Amino acid sequence: MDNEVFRVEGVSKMFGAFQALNDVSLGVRHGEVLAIIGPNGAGKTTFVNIVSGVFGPSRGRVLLEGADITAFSPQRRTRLGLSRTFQITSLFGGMTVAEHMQLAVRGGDTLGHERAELLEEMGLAGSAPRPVDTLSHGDQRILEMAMAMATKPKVLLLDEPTAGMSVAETDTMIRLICDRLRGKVGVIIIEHDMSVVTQTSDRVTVLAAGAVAASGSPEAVLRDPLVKELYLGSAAGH
Amino acid sequence: MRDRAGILISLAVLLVLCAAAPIVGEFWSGVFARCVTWMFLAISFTLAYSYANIPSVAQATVFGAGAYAAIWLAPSLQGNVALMLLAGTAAGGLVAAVFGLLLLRMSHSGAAIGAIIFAVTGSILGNAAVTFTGGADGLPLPALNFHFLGLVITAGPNNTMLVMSTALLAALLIGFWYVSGTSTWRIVRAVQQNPVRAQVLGYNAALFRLVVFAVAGCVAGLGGALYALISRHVAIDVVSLSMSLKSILWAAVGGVTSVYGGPIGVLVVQLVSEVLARWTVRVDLIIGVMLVLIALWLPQGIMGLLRRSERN
Amino acid sequence: MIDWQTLSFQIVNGVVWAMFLGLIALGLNAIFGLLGLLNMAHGAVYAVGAVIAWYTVSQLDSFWPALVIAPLFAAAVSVPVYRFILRPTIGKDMMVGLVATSGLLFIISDLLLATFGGSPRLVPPPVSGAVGILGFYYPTYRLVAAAMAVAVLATFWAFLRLTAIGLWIRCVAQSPTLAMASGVPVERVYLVIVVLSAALAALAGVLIAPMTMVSHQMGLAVLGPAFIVVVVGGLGNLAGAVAAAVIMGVARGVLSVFLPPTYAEVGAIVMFLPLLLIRPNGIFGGRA
Amino acid sequence: AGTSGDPIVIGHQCELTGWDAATGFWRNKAATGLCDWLNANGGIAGRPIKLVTVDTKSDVDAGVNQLRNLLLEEEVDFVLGSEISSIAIASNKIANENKRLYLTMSSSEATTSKDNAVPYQFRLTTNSAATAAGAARKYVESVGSRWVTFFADIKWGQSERDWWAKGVAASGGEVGNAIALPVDAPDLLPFVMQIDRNADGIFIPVLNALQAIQLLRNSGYDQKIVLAGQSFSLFDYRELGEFGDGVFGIETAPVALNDMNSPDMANIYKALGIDENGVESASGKVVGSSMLLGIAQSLGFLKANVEQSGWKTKADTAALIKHAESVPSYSKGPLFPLGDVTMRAQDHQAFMDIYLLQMQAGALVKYGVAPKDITIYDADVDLTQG
Amino acid sequence: MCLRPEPSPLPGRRKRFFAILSLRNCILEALQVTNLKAYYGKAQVLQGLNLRAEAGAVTAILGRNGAGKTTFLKSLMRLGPRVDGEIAILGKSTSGMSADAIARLGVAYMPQDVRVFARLSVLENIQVAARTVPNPRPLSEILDVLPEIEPKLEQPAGTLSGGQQQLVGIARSLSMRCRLLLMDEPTEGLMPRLVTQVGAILRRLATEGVAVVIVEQNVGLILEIGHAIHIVEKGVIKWQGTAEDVISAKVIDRYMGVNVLDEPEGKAGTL
Ligand SMILES: Nc1ncnc2c1ncn2[C@@H]1O[C@H](COP(=O)(O)OP(=O)(O)OP(=O)(O)O)[C@@H](O)[C@H]1O
Ligand SMILES: Nc1ncnc2c1ncn2[C@@H]1O[C@H](COP(=O)(O)OP(=O)(O)OP(=O)(O)O)[C@@H](O)[C@H]1O
Ligand SMILES: [Mg+2]
Ligand SMILES: [Mg+2]
Repeated sequence: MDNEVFRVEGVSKMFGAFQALNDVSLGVRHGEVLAIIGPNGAGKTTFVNIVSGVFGPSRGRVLLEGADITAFSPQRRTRLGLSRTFQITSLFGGMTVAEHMQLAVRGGDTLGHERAELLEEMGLAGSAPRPVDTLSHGDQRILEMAMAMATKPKVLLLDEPTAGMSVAETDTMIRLICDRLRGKVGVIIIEHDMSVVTQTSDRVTVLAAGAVAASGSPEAVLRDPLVKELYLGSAAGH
Repeated sequence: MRDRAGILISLAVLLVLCAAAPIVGEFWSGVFARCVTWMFLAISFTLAYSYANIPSVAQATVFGAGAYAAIWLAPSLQGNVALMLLAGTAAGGLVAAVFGLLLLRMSHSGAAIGAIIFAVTGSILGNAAVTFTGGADGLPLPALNFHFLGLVITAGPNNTMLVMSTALLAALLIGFWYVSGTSTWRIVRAVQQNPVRAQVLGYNAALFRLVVFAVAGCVAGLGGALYALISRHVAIDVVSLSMSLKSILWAAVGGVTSVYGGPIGVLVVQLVSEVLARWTVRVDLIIGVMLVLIALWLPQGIMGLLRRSERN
Repeated sequence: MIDWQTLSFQIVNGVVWAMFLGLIALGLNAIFGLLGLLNMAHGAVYAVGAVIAWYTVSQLDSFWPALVIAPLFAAAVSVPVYRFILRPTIGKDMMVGLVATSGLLFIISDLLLATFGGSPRLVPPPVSGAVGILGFYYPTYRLVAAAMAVAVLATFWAFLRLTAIGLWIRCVAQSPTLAMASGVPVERVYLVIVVLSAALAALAGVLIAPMTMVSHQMGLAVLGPAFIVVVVGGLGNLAGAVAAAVIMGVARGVLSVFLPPTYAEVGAIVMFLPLLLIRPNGIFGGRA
Repeated sequence: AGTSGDPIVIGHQCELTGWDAATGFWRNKAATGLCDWLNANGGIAGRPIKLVTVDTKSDVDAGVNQLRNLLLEEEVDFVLGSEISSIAIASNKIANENKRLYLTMSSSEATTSKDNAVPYQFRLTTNSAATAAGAARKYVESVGSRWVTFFADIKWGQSERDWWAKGVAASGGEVGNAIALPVDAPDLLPFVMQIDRNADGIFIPVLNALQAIQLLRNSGYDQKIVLAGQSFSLFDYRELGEFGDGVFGIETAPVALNDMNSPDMANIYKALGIDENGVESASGKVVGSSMLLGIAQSLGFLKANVEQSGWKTKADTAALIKHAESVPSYSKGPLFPLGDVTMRAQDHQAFMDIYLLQMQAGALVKYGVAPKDITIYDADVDLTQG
Repeated sequence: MCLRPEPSPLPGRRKRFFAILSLRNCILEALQVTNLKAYYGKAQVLQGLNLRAEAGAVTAILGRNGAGKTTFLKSLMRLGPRVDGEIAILGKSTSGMSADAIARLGVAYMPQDVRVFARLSVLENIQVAARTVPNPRPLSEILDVLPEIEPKLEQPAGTLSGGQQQLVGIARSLSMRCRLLLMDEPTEGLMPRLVTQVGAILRRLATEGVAVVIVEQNVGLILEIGHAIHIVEKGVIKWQGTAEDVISAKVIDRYMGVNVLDEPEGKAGTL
């Protein structure tokens, strides 16, 4: 646990009387990819929202590089190196792809070539001058990812990055995560696509009904009968 | 994102106003001068609405704050116009900052209502507090020897004041044009579009909006101070909700998506009313029809026309 | 020393007046919530209703027919207005609708001035006398009118609850596209709401006419309070608007027992600021 | 008698639209009709009159702008000013700067007092101070000494309240409480209910007087009600119906001819198409007689002074003013139909008899007259010195 | 559960059964699109697309991101893009019809972008659609197949998790008891177990005689439930055939840019 860049401790969240998260603790080491899987409504997005500061936890702490950032505003967290993508794409309507990237690299144009490279790699280079609302769904998601990466995060939270992506784009995404993120930053990825999980992650945590239900290597977790029943369903055993 | 056509057109319009003023005579140059002060108000609304994302129905109240500040302080500033303008600007900015702190935390329509509450309160209290505001009768600008940067000038709806306020407005527009191309302005637009996303990219969305709103307040306050100097009389009507609505209409007629639309909207509405008034008392009826037609045919305002022709 | 009689009068009157404000807010609310349209002309329609009440009394010598004539007239006029003026503004920036309806406001007000004239008029209450309640006398007509307002509000509420329209209105407001995809006749919903809203505003004008002065500009002053209760009550939330109106009326009354009227008036409005902060979606909506 | 020569141009800054359109209607009617009548009867100094009317929209900004239009574009010789005090106060200074005579129609005493009085302004109609001084005494005598004021909480209402209190006190009466009516309050009942039921009379300077009276009567207030000066021009008294019975007003002219005993007024009524009961045949409306009188006397003042001072062009206006300051009084005549009018040179304020009217059995009749001498209050400026 | 489905068209006997059951169901060709072109402003997205979908069958559309799949469904509903070409739905040309009128013909559409009315409760979301048709599917029937939403019925749909919103969208489409079902990526963001479940629902609907048109990225699911499969590229149908054809012709490899089927852990592998 010594080189953990990021950790949450005992995080709970209540929505009225509904407990969305119940005493969740987990951590990510530098360079590690942690996948969080779990049934729909398990509280994964809620977790990301709490970590990124969109709303506060009812209880618990969020630590970045050992420092307590629970009370920090979202912008401060991002500046400290905690970045995220959104499950439902959330972009600046009317602005172009290029402008989005400029916004993502705060503080000027010094990273021009790097940014272009990133766009190139993600297949968005040709779309740079297009307003984002004319992009297809998949391209918008890739842009989300590119923006998050451009903020130079230490920890990156990806909320279902491949949802709605075609197989080819999913493949691009997997390669991106493996080549550009894995081993370099701490990543938490939330996914329902098991092929993405197995190909990208070092560790898998299962969240069910707001609590950690299982944790371990991808192979082990996916073989877990409880996970099979709750999550993968009957079709999983092929 | 600098709008070259926009700035050129608005500067050209201002230039034409100044050039035409000596030709068309004292009355019209007075009309122009007052229009220019309202242009500040219209621009201020556009800034608040389109860039701070606050549909502020209280911009006239801020404008009034600038106007009253200029009048109240005129004697102690001994007619120093530069300082009076500064006072108006500061008063506008201050009032807007206070409003903004509250309005920012409200939902979009909530902020509109919050602004209505400010405006209504301002006008009820302003009407009742006759000792301070002169109430409906208003306060006259004290008769002083006004001077601006060492130059002696006469307050009133005259050419000097027209040129001075036009110059200030032009400087403001050019300043805006410059800023609108900077990366900071990109952040402003981003915050306006999607504050949560901007926050997650590391920007303090609330602060950006507050600053933009306060700047919009400064613009209105400056306009108010100029208004006080040009009209030489400020009544509580200037602070009223209906004045705010007027400013919204100006901004919308000009095109609320462009800061350069405000000045044109003011000119179109005011000059049309002025000319119509010579022919008929049913000015409101015709202006009403005009507004409906503009909404139907130029939903983006007059600046939208420009953009449309640009695209073709 | 609190004067209980005055206090109870102020509360009763605040509640009664809130019913009328609620009636005005109703149509405003529906149009704002549904079409995203700040209908600046709503107050003008209300003024038209009051003016029709005056004409009805002076021509037919009876007040009651106005309750039918005015809403019918407003409804009839609103159909072409919707088709040619309001419909094209839907879905565009809020400003477009604001400009269009402000245009209508100018047109209606000026036509009223041209026909009805600038002098205010009175409509005598069709029911005279006062009823003694809680130790004070209260004008009977106000109670009758309030009862009618409540009946209309309740009918409207039932209409929204019991027919699909109520549900449709709320869903169209959120996403016209998804609503259409679900088979909701969006166009018809819009039209129904515009027509009902105009009719209700005119009806409110008729009901209020005997309690106020009928003038060509009477619509302007009601807009502010009506918008306030609409938003404080929660967009698209009928009960919320009425509740906000009651709060405003009662607060004004209660405050005026302790403060000079002008400050009571200010207090009754300013009080809503904190409410807007903690409940951005209205009294019954979610918290911040 | 015909007219010849260049017309004398008279500008009229009038409330044709906006909230004050009701009184504007009568000023416009009077100015138009009387100028026509003058033209048919020899004009002024034999010259025809050209009337240029502009609409202030009852709004300060528009009003002042339209005044500048009259002065600078239309180059009028004289101006009949606005009735709204804010417009009048802002306008008179501009007229003064442009050295054009401004005959204000505003009844706010502030227009002719310290900070606002200007040499180029005269007022040929009465003002709050004068009406209060004159009427208060009469009403205290006939109604009683305990009064309540129900006033609009705006500049005008506040100053009416103050002058009334002064006038009542001077006559040995007392104003108990004063209820402020906030601007734009839609429902007057809560404020009406605060009125002290033990008062003898209620003075109501509010713009929505019609509504106030209806509510007072409906709520069982049977006190005598006195409307602020010239309120009967704001609305048609017949609207009040039975509620109006007994309501008092303070005007500069009665409505029915038989209350006036003035063949000159009969002529004016005839010229304007108004019958002997004060009803205009064309519109069926009851005349705003105070408005009419104000315009008539202003034109009378112009006619007298232009003719007596030998005024030819705008350049002679200063001389005309000097002359006017030397004329202490104008005697009853075609344009001063109700009697002599005193002109006080210090503040250019005219004094005339004040008519106390009362609604009786559905008609507005003369109740009494406060002779002009008792309406005179102290001036706080002296324009003749400047 | 077999991985290889039977993508056979409906057996003749069942066809006749439906014809007897209801006259309205006798139109087999639920959707016929000829030379469909769609434009956003000046940009043409669909370049003359032809497609027919039959009642009782699942017609699947695959394609890379940005190929125009969503645009195609929107064009069918006449929502959004400007449309040119022939569209016949349930034997009726829809030219000049508004989206809601098309929906009331018996078409349910689940869009990709906005799936739910955020401020309406889940129950209301379902009722909205149910109240537009004369003969809606009872709530109990929907809850039978989608029990996951039952505890959330009173919650505003906007506060649901992404996957739950997806289910609400599906439930809303089901409530209309449509005859043509258009689904834009219905399994996006659903956990694997639910993907299977939704697949089963769609297949059952098809056996009930509904024409199901589904746009998907989940190739495995399509291979399992799709009767006729179309691949869209740059606004036209590039390939069409059955699931067996897909595998034998290696079309996924060719058109979708990556080989998923050979890889046991590929997208298809999760099913
Ligand atoms: N504002 C809210 N009010 C009430 N309940 C909420 C709110 N937000 C989320 N929930 C509930 O909390 C639970 C967790 O939601 P969350 O979005 O975190 O799920 P998730 O694990 O991301 O699911 P998915 O995989 O479907 O995206 C859900 O049951 C949801 O209904
Ligand atoms: N509103 C719009 N204006 C302009 N172009 C658009 C618009 N919407 C979509 N497009 C463009 O049309 C093309 C097709 O988009 P569409 O959304 O139909 O793709 P898709 O096949 O559904 O992709 P995905 O799998 O990502 O959902 C894309 O190139 C997209 O950029
Ligand atoms: Mg989620
Ligand atoms: Mg799509």
